[in-house]
Amino acid sequence: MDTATLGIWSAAIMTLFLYSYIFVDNPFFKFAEHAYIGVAAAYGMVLQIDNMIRPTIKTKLLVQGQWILIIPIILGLMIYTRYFKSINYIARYTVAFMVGVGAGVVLARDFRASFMLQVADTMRSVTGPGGVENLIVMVGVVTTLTYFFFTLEQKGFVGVTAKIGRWTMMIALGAAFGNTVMARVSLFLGRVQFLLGDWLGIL
Amino acid sequence: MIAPNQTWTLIFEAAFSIGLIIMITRSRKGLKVPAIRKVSGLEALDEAIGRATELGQPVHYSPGIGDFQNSQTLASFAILGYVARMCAKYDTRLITTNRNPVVYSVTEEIVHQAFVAEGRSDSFVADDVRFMSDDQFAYASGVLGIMAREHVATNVMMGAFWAESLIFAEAGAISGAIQIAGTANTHQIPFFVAACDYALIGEELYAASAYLSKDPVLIGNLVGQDFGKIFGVVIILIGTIMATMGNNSLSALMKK
Amino acid sequence: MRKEVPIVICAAAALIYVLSTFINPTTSPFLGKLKGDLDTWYLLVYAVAFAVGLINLAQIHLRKVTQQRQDWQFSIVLLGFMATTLIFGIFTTGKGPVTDFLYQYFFVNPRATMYSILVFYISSAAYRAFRIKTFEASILLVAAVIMMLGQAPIGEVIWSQIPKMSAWILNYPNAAGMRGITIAATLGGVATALRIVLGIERGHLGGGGE
Amino acid sequence: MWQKLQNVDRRVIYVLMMIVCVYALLNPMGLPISINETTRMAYDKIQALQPGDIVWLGYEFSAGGVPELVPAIKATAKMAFEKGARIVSGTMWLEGQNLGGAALREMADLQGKVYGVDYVQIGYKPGGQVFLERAVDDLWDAAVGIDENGADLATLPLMEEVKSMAAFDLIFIYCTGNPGDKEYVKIVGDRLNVPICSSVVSVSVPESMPFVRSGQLAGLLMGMRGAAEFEILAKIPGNAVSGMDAQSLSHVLIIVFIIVGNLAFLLGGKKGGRV
Repeated sequence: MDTATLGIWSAAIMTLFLYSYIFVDNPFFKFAEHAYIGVAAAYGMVLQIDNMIRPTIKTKLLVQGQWILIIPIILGLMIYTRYFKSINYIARYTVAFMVGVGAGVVLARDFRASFMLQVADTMRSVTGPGGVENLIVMVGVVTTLTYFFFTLEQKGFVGVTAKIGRWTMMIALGAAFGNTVMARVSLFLGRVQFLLGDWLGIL
Repeated sequence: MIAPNQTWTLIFEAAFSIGLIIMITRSRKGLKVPAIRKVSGLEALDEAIGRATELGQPVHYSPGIGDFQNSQTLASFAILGYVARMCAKYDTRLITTNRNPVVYSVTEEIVHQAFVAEGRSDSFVADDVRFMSDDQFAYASGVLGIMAREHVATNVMMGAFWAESLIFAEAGAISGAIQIAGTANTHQIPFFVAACDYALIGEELYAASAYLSKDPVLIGNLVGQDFGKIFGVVIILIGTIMATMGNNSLSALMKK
Repeated sequence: MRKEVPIVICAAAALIYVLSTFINPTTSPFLGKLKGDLDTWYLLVYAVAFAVGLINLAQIHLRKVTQQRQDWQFSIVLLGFMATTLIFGIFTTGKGPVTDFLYQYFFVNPRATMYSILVFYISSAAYRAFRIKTFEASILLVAAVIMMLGQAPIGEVIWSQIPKMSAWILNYPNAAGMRGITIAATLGGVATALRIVLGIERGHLGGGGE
Repeated sequence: MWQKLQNVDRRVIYVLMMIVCVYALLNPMGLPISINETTRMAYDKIQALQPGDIVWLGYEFSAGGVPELVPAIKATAKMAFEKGARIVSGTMWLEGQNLGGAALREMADLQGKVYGVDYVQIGYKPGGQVFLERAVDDLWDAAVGIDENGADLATLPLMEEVKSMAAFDLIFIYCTGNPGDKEYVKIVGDRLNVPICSSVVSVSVPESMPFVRSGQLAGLLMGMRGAAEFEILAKIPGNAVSGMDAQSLSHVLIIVFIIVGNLAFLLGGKKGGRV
């Protein structure tokens, strides 16, 4: 048996083991689950080493002499102080840096893409070709926003608007659900084609 | 001076931020804060944890699979803090699973501190805060295992979820857990709505910290968010009227 | 000190990021470069800190084995696969024959399989959840059914207008609802990030709020 | 009886689902598939190719996209080769080359096309958007001078004509997410006057549609359905076409579940189930 055949057999068996969970949790699933997590967790680490750590040390530090990168390396290493009780507070510096950049990214990026552009694109003429659709989108957006008022009582006008907003959201959510079915069936068909085609050679 | 295409974003975002800060300082001074409307998913949280306590079975918490650059992950930490304190108070086991190793180190700290704060640091079990794998579906397979084997009574999922949302939620539903989930990832909301007992939709996730803590400062913040939405509604209406009259300048301005 | 330093680090990182986004790089090339640097730093810190997760996973399963807790045999499986992938991966990089084999057949394939399990869960969720209990639930159901019919060729066979209806729903009411949710959530997200930068919310540092 | 039906064991549903999908794949019924307008637009772009024109194929997807996108790659490659066009491919996604490359090779072999002369695969190049930005000006530099097997681009005659993305007469990409068509439209479309067609997984359709309406995408294949339409147009009915029958049956099956569930709910005392 060559490696490719061995591989396809392993993959097929893993596939069947994993599917067995949908009937009941069982030792076969447990095996596949543990094997998969083991490989995935370690492979994630290998990718970090290959793509970030090795090139940084080999090229950026030793060849290009970007010694400033020592700072993030130390910042990253600080997280391991969590295993030493007396200095474990230092691990928070790593977290603080990552949360800081994260919050910065949210503040710098999200507002334009998901507020400004979305609001701007809602402002369209409600007459002429496509006018009715533009009106529907506009009303849908405005009423949905009303649903999210937290400190206004949802009574009277606000209440009615919020209710329409909820209906709009229900259409949106239902449509998104229905639209996803096809993609999920496609994934399964891909697996069936693997099992029946690549493995058993029936297809 | 200002980067191209960012001028108006900066003006609008700065105005919104200043509004938020004003509301925070107002509520700090002790000015009256309004009541917040009911969010049934959050209201059910205590009861759901209580159920786990009664049954003597664990609560599972997932902060989603986003990293720190996703505001939903940041919002999830406050909810985890609350859930962990409740669990510590009632001596209920809490299993927290993670996909991102650094997020894992944060959630472990949060849960640990919550147990300390409730004077139960001895019942904190380090093995119950777990990193699974940074691969989305390896993480999902691990959660499937936990749902089936640990007899999870209450499943709380708050944060940024992608395709694994329904895997978690169905596995939870099958194992009979009471489930409360929240995400702002629009494509996944329908699955939480369909498969969970309570679902927080979009911004409700971000309102959770104010709602759970009843902290006037955070509620003040929420008022600021409401002003932001009112502003959004008003400007959409104005822009639409202008566009209908053939003037697209407001829309063009915001895209700039 | 222990409390303040992290808050300062956090606020400084956020501030630099925000400034470098909004200030024109031609005005301040230094800031422009700093942003790129910060992106790299973030990835590098993450890469270096990554092993925290692996250590946790190994600890849990080692303890399971040594204490012979339930299912400890499977922990050996996990540790074995993890160690093999890691050792070969480090010495031969991710492209070595052993790592590549594990990657192709014990990672890519199980991944696709776990992903595809959704086909079953989406069916059972639809069966259980789509009941015409309330008006809202009925809207949800009708939209979903029209969508499903419109996607597959069978919809056209039933009635030629169904694909058009589903496309219309997807492009307008669906777009409107999703956009409303997105706009509101963005405000919530920005407010959350702002609270963190201002040090009002410090859940991530292990403490509660103020 | 209705009471029971309200809470059918989920495993019954799973088994039926499996049976339906496998059955449909093994016994294609050949339900008619009409050609969508956006698919037709993409098809027209390929038909407009002249002998000697050069097409870029971007495999911007991960394993989850295979069933919906690989059939489209095959159909595109077949039609483009038949028009006498030449193809250069590449990807910003780690797994992209592994998943998409074989499809192009298969179609090239079928028509006796020669590697290096009629087609080149430059393979996976890291950097995401940054790669794309660089490739618009200098593809050689962006590809660090080598193809997927590490061969020097200078040894491949076709690459003599392809110094940058401006050399292409058509860009066809296959996407599961970011970076994907959004980035191509933003980076390549803004700067070069090359038609871009995209084939996306069905979940991404709502995000890609606006680009079609604004004219930034010259054609769009929507999910497995779009791929099936393309297979029909290319006259190589394959996995996507046979998948469509399975799609139809499985969709109907789910709708039947919903109907049964509701009948049971209405007739059986309105218990069970939840919203």
